[in-house]
Amino acid sequence: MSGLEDLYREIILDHYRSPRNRGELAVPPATRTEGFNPLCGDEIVVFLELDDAAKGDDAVITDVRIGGQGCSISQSSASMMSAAIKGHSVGAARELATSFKAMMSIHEGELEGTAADDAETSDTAGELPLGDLDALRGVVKFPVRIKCATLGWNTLLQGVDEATGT
Amino acid sequence: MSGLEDLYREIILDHYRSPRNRGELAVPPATRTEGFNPLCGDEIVVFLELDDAAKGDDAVITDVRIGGQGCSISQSSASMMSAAIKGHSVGAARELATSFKAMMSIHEGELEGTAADDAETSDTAGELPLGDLDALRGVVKFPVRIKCATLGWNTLLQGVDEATGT
Amino acid sequence: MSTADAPDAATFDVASIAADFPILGERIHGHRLVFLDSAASSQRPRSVLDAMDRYYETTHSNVHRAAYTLAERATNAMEAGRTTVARFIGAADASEIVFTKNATEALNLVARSWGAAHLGEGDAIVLSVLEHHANIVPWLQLQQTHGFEIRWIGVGDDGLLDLSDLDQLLRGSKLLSVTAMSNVIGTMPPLAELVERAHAAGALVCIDACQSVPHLPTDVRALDADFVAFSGHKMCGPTGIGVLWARRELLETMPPFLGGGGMILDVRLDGFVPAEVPHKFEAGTPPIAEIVGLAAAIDYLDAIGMDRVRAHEVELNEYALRTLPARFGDDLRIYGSHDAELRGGVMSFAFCDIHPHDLSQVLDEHGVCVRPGHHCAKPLMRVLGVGATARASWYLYNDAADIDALGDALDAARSFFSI
Amino acid sequence: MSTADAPDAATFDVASIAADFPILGERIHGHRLVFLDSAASSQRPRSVLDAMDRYYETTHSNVHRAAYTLAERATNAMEAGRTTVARFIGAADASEIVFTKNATEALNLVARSWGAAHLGEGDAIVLSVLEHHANIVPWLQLQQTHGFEIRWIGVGDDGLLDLSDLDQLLRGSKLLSVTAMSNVIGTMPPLAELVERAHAAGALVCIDACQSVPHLPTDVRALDADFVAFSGHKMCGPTGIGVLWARRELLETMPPFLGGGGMILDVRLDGFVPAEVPHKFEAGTPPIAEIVGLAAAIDYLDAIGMDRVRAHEVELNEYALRTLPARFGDDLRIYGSHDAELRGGVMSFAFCDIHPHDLSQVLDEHGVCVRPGHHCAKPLMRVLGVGATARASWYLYNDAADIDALGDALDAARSFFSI
Ligand SMILES: Cc1ncc(COP(=O)(O)O)c(C=O)c1O
Ligand SMILES: Cc1ncc(COP(=O)(O)O)c(C=O)c1O
Ligand code: FES
Ligand code: FES
Repeated sequence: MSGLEDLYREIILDHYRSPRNRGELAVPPATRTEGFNPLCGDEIVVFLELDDAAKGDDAVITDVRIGGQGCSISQSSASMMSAAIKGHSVGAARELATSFKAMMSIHEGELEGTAADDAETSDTAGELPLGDLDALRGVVKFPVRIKCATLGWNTLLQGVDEATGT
Repeated sequence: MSGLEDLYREIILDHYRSPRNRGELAVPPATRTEGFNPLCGDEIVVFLELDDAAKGDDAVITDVRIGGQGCSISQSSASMMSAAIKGHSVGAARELATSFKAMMSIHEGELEGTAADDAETSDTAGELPLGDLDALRGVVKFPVRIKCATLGWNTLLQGVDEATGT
Repeated sequence: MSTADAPDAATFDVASIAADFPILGERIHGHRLVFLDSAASSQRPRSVLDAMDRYYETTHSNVHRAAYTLAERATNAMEAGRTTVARFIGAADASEIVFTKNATEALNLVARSWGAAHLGEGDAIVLSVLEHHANIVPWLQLQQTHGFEIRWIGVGDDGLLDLSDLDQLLRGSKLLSVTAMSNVIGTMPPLAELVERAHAAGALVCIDACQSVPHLPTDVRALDADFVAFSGHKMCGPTGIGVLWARRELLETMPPFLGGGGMILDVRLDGFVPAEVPHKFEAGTPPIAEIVGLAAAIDYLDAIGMDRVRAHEVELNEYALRTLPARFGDDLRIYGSHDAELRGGVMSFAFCDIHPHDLSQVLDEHGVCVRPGHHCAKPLMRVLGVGATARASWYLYNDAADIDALGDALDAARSFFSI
Repeated sequence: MSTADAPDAATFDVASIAADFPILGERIHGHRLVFLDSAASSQRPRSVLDAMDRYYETTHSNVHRAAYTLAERATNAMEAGRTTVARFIGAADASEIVFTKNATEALNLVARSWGAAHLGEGDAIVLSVLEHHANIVPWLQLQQTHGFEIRWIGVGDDGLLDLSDLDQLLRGSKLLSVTAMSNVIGTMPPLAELVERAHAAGALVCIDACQSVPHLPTDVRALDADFVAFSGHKMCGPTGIGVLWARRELLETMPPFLGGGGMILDVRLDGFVPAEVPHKFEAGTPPIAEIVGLAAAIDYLDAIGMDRVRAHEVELNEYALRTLPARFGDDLRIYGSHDAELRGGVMSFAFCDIHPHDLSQVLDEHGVCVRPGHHCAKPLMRVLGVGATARASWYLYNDAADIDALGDALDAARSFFSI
């Protein structure tokens, strides 16, 4: 099961079994954003609370909660995401999302199912380190699971847009 | 060209080159009925004049004209038809049409394109003999042309229905 | 199909059947392929591929409207396919068979042609919550413009339809559209009873037979339904071909759906005259090779016998319902009825709280293909109270060893996630 | 396709191309097959049949929504096909490629989705009298419920569009939908000019590219059109597959057409949420093997080069337009332009007052396949003043010897009918 162990690293299974920031926030003041994975029908809900929405990208994410249901990959990815962005600025969260999605994006030739270990991503996104999230790198070997890994992040990007009214 | 000569008997080409009863009749008193062959888009128009429509199947077809355009098979078949029914009763024309169509109907196994020389039809239809029409027997070997041969007849059947108001 | 390809009529020899399906020789991650996803799409025997190749290599040209030999051959091949389909489902006449690209198009045709002509404000139709999206979304779409009511037959904990208020649901409705076999939990609604009660209430009946025609003998006349839809790719046929059957008188009253070549008698700048049935509903160049392939698939199934296919699947149901719960106890939850006779060869389940997608991924590592997801039946998922299930489904080429392989792979998944 | 199948890039070697097409080895009534009906449907090279067989033998399962290896392979094969099609026609992105069952469905999609949303009383669209029924009937059908005006671009004696009143026709219209190449007389309207003038008038442009994509290089971005439709079976691909291309922003604004599995994000009892493009327009199990076959066909054509395919057909146009009139004089009437560069490789003609169907029948006796009929273009037939024409059409596997064979067979027909 060597292939599988690339996908299911221990840290991923840990976040899946003990998700961080699981739950809901009161809306308002928080915003609530739903994201679907059309391939499987799973759904992630991201609750965001900012210190001051008017500050736009400089607003700080004071609290975050994750709801919905999904597989180990989507749930652990969202759990790690919540831990990584909490207490940081909207701008930093955006950069991290972009950086994470770049890590997940596979090159066209690799659509045939070959590995993509050489994905050109740096280990940090602006001020925030990828950290645990790096464990999700193995997902690119399983193209159908990439949407699982990015589901929370796409929902986050929608969420910060809604929260800051952009 | 042995196959072809089965289809294009001399009498057929003769009716094609010199169609009988070609033209139009004034409507009313005549009726005018159009028939389409959807496979090719050809059209035959049958004009019928009866002595007394109220007599139904006993009414006599006092005049008939054929209009429209089509291939040698449809034109010659309609030409022979017009010659065969003129001066006869609606009932006799119906029987002849049925009899002709039976000659043209191929058995299911023959859909693959094999011959059907043994079609179970008699040589007469009630009071009217098939006569020249027998030359069209070869058409059954060319299934796509069967609709050509029957086009005039189907139009005739519609026409007598309209003319007698059934 | 040459009779040499046909299995011995006296025994159901799965090994020799499986040998007819080239793909079943594939190896996945070093394991033999254990294909348990035929409810989504079946595999094809070599005779189907050969029939299509032969068609392209000797026969192809566009059909109808041409006089030359090749065109006649192609037309004959297509119309012979129509006759084969008609015979297979007991249709009164080949002209009652309308070819579509899949069952989904067939159901859309019913909605957009019959439905658009007959449904409006104040009208109602009845669906069940078991339905596949293909038998829901077309009606929801039509509802947006035509504003009729959709009433829903519910499903009980046993996975069976709750028919307690059926008469009330049917009262004043114009159509009952229902699956012959749930693609998720295998439920087979009592069609004879449903048809009778719907007709008594004055409603027509449309059957989504996607899961039944491939797996059971079908007789549309005995069924007395009005519309029946199914797909070729679930019954050993190619992709790209579906069928709508309807009674001829009904088809004749319906307006055309897609417009284009082949479905008209005449076109003028200010209007058109539709052709006869079934051509009225077959606009454009038809899926000719796919019709030929479907006919070859039917020949293959017919040679085996649909009653024997069904009996084999019931045996596999029994085996699975007996061995898997015995092995996994509460770790395995099988949805729907546990009576092997009451269900199709499709089994949705939950296992050890492992998400179906994760489960399928681990099973795949062992060569076992099961499908995770909502199976295009989200309303049913809500009834089951889950977002997704894992689903294993069997067909004539599966045997008890495949179900054992599923069990072994489930075991491995349990240890992998150490739950 | 392995490069071994590709013809030498330096010469256009028809014999070696023809050898790639198994059916061209067939004999008809003892003669070699002279296939001159590719405008109706082309033949397929072995590489296309092999690609589909390989798909069924190693890869098939239903696409999307599943995690196992086979499903992933099938999804990749299908999406790789989408990318191939996108590249072939110069689309900006693979998501702009919507797979349908044929061009007819693609044009119906434009009418029922975009058209139904944008056209009503007081609106107008512009068509040409050259159009195939597939680009007429969907608009006539929509007109019945939506009551807009259809304006017609006429055609002159030279077979070219009469653009003298184009600005007036376009004024206030919302769409110009026009063929890129007449399937009857080969006319190629000046698309660049039409697109520019339509856009200047505020109208979108839909191109029926059924006859151009198989025969000419296509660049939808350079063309600057809004919709482009074509079919696989006319371009060496299988039956059962068509393509609609549209700009992504346009597709995104359009409501779905067929409803069912695969085109939704969510379905509830009271409504649904459509999926992203292109999936929004692809309800039900797609024609997966057919997409694979179409991609193989494109690989085959690409290896030869579409500019060389076109150049070859222009050469055959020249040859036919030079030799046949010289041989038959007034007995032969060729419709449309007599400039080899201005037409596609399709030639409609009348011969000696012999009805096209009779002519085709006699030609077939010599192995020569030409199509008689209205070619699904009845309005154009009325302009030509005939009920039907005989039509010969050529493709990359035809050569001058085929045109000579046509001439010989015409000669024989003339004597047969002794006219
Ligand atoms: C110009 C043109 N448009 C549309 C069509 C319709 O294509 P299809 O029958 O593949 O849908 C054809 C071919 O028949 C055609 O030649
Ligand atoms: C019950 C049922 N109905 C409809 C469909 C739709 O069939 P298709 O995708 O072939 O159109 C399916 C299969 O996906 C099904 O299982
Ligand atoms: S399977 Fe649904 S998000 Fe992973
Ligand atoms: S070809 Fe039209 S009637 Fe014979």
